[in-house]
Amino acid sequence: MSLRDDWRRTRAIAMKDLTTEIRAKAGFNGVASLAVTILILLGLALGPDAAALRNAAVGAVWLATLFSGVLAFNRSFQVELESGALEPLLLYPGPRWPIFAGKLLGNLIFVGLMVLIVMLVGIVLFGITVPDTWPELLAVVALGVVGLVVLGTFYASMSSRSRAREVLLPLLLFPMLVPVLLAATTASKALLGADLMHEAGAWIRLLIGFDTLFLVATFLAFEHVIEA
Amino acid sequence: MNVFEMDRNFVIAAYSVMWVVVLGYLVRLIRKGSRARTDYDGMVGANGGEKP
Amino acid sequence: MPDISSDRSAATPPPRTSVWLGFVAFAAVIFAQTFSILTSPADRDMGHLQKIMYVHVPAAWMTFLAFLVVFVYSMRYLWKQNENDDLLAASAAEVGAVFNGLTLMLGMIWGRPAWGVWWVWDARLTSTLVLFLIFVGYLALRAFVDDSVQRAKWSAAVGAIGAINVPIVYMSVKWWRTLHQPQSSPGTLDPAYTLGLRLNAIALLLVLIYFIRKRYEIARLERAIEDFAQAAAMGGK
Amino acid sequence: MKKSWIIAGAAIIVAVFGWLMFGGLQKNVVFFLTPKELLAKGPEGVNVPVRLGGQVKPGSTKWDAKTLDLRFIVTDGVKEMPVKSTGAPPQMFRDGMGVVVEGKAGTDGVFQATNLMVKHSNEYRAPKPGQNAQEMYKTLITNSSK
Repeated sequence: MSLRDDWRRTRAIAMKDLTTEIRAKAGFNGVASLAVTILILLGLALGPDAAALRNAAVGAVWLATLFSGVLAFNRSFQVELESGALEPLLLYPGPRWPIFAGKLLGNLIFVGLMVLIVMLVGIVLFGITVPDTWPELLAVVALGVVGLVVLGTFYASMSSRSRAREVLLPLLLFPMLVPVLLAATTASKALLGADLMHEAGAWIRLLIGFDTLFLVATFLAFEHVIEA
Repeated sequence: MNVFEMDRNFVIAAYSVMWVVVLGYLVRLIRKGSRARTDYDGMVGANGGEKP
Repeated sequence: MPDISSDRSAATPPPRTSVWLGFVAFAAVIFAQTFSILTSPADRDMGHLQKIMYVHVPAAWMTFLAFLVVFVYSMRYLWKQNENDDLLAASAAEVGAVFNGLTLMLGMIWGRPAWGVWWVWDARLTSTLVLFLIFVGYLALRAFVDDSVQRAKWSAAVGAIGAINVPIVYMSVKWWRTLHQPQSSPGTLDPAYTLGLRLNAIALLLVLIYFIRKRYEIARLERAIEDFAQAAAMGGK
Repeated sequence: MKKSWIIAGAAIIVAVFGWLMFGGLQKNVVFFLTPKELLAKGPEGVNVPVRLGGQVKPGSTKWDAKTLDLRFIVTDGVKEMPVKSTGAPPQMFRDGMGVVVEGKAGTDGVFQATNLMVKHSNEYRAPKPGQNAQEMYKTLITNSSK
């Protein structure tokens, strides 16, 4: 088995997931609508005070992403289980990590697009002025999404096959995402404001470290998890 | 109430909480343990003392 | 289908936890607490409140120790696939969650008079709370998965990855908000308090060991009972 | 999975861990600005949420128990900044104590605190002979409410 074959399998799985998604569309539309709805509800719950809303905007956007992301992760494995496609995938000789990589890639694109929509809606609804530092802001969002998707996909590979998967995934995932949530929200807030404390850089490095660490750890652990 | 008398109540509360939690868990473990041991001994007995 | 091979845990009878260990552990706690309460003078800033330290700080240490046990035995399970390691990790997780809850409650009781609030979003408190939530997730996973091999492999992965995250959670929360005093060490602690703290830590360590062993014994018994039931079901046909 | 992969993965994990924990990441993180640093920002530092840290300048504490209005001066030894806060001071609040306040510097130069935190040092000491912690706290309250 060469790396090239592994990559081909990775791409095939990701493409398959995305094609099904594009054909059906209902899944993505549903999850993205939910994210926007959560955002609107948070806006309503936090009150009409414009200044308070601006302060809460970053947190609201990340929470909406987190809650709707959970649905996306469980879906990506559930589709496989319902159609009985996981067994043949596992029978295929060679390493198992391309399955994980493929799912990861598919979820990354799925959640990435969703976050873009949520962010745009957030900017409009919460009256955010886009700062000059928007490339850094995008980098923070991208790194945060990678962290979310890596752990989300990994835990969903277990929770989607257990009883009570709707409860189990957030229970496992959310505590693990505390560093991502803190880093992403604090860095975004700093970049949207004046960043007087110069903290955004440190948070971005923390995000890079977190993403690398869990990318490697989940790839190593996936072999054990998927076989069982 | 003086601040330091209040402190004493907090110390008493802390130690009480500690003992309630630790003893509560101990009781749970002992009860669960004796039940499991009885079941296990019963099953070993039913199997003619043979372990699976 | 769980595989029932001859080298399964049930092949050796479940261990018996010594009752004496329990007696010694609890006697040690009573002795250490009495000793430290009677000998320690009131702190210059905190007055009698300092006495909460004798239970709060060792409880926090035991929480982290229990999590370390979960991590080590989870890794060992992934490496050797010995079911006993899984059961031991699970036992340590449950006992760790108890100590973790205790640490949080005691911290709040300390925080109210010392800081004026029950809860602050400070690094130590918040990361201890997150650690508790990771424990809860681990135990929930075990409760929701029925197949024993699946449960063992999955919870080992969750335990190992959860433990990797704990220092990062701590670091991130520390950057985010810092208020809790730095770690107490013998250097910053008045000698009048050091001995009491050490005695209490040793006593609570004995309790921790007793609890984990007792919980492990129960887990082994339950596994053996399961195996009996399975063997009976198969033999009956 | 090949053994070499596991070893490589473990090596990466350890390396990233080392970088995160000991790689000097911490040095770039500022927990709070001192009055000197905040004042040096000029108008940029006004009306922006920041954390201000320093010592309570001895003798500067004024507390009105009725309106719960607490005023004191935070100093870093070079510059100082008046702080206005509401609510009773935490028990360990006293002259010379390290504090961190969250809030915004107003245009009038007074720092409006939304959150007051006492930085307790990691030292636990028995009171010196003749010193009574209880009395010390009482004196602080009575003095400052005058």
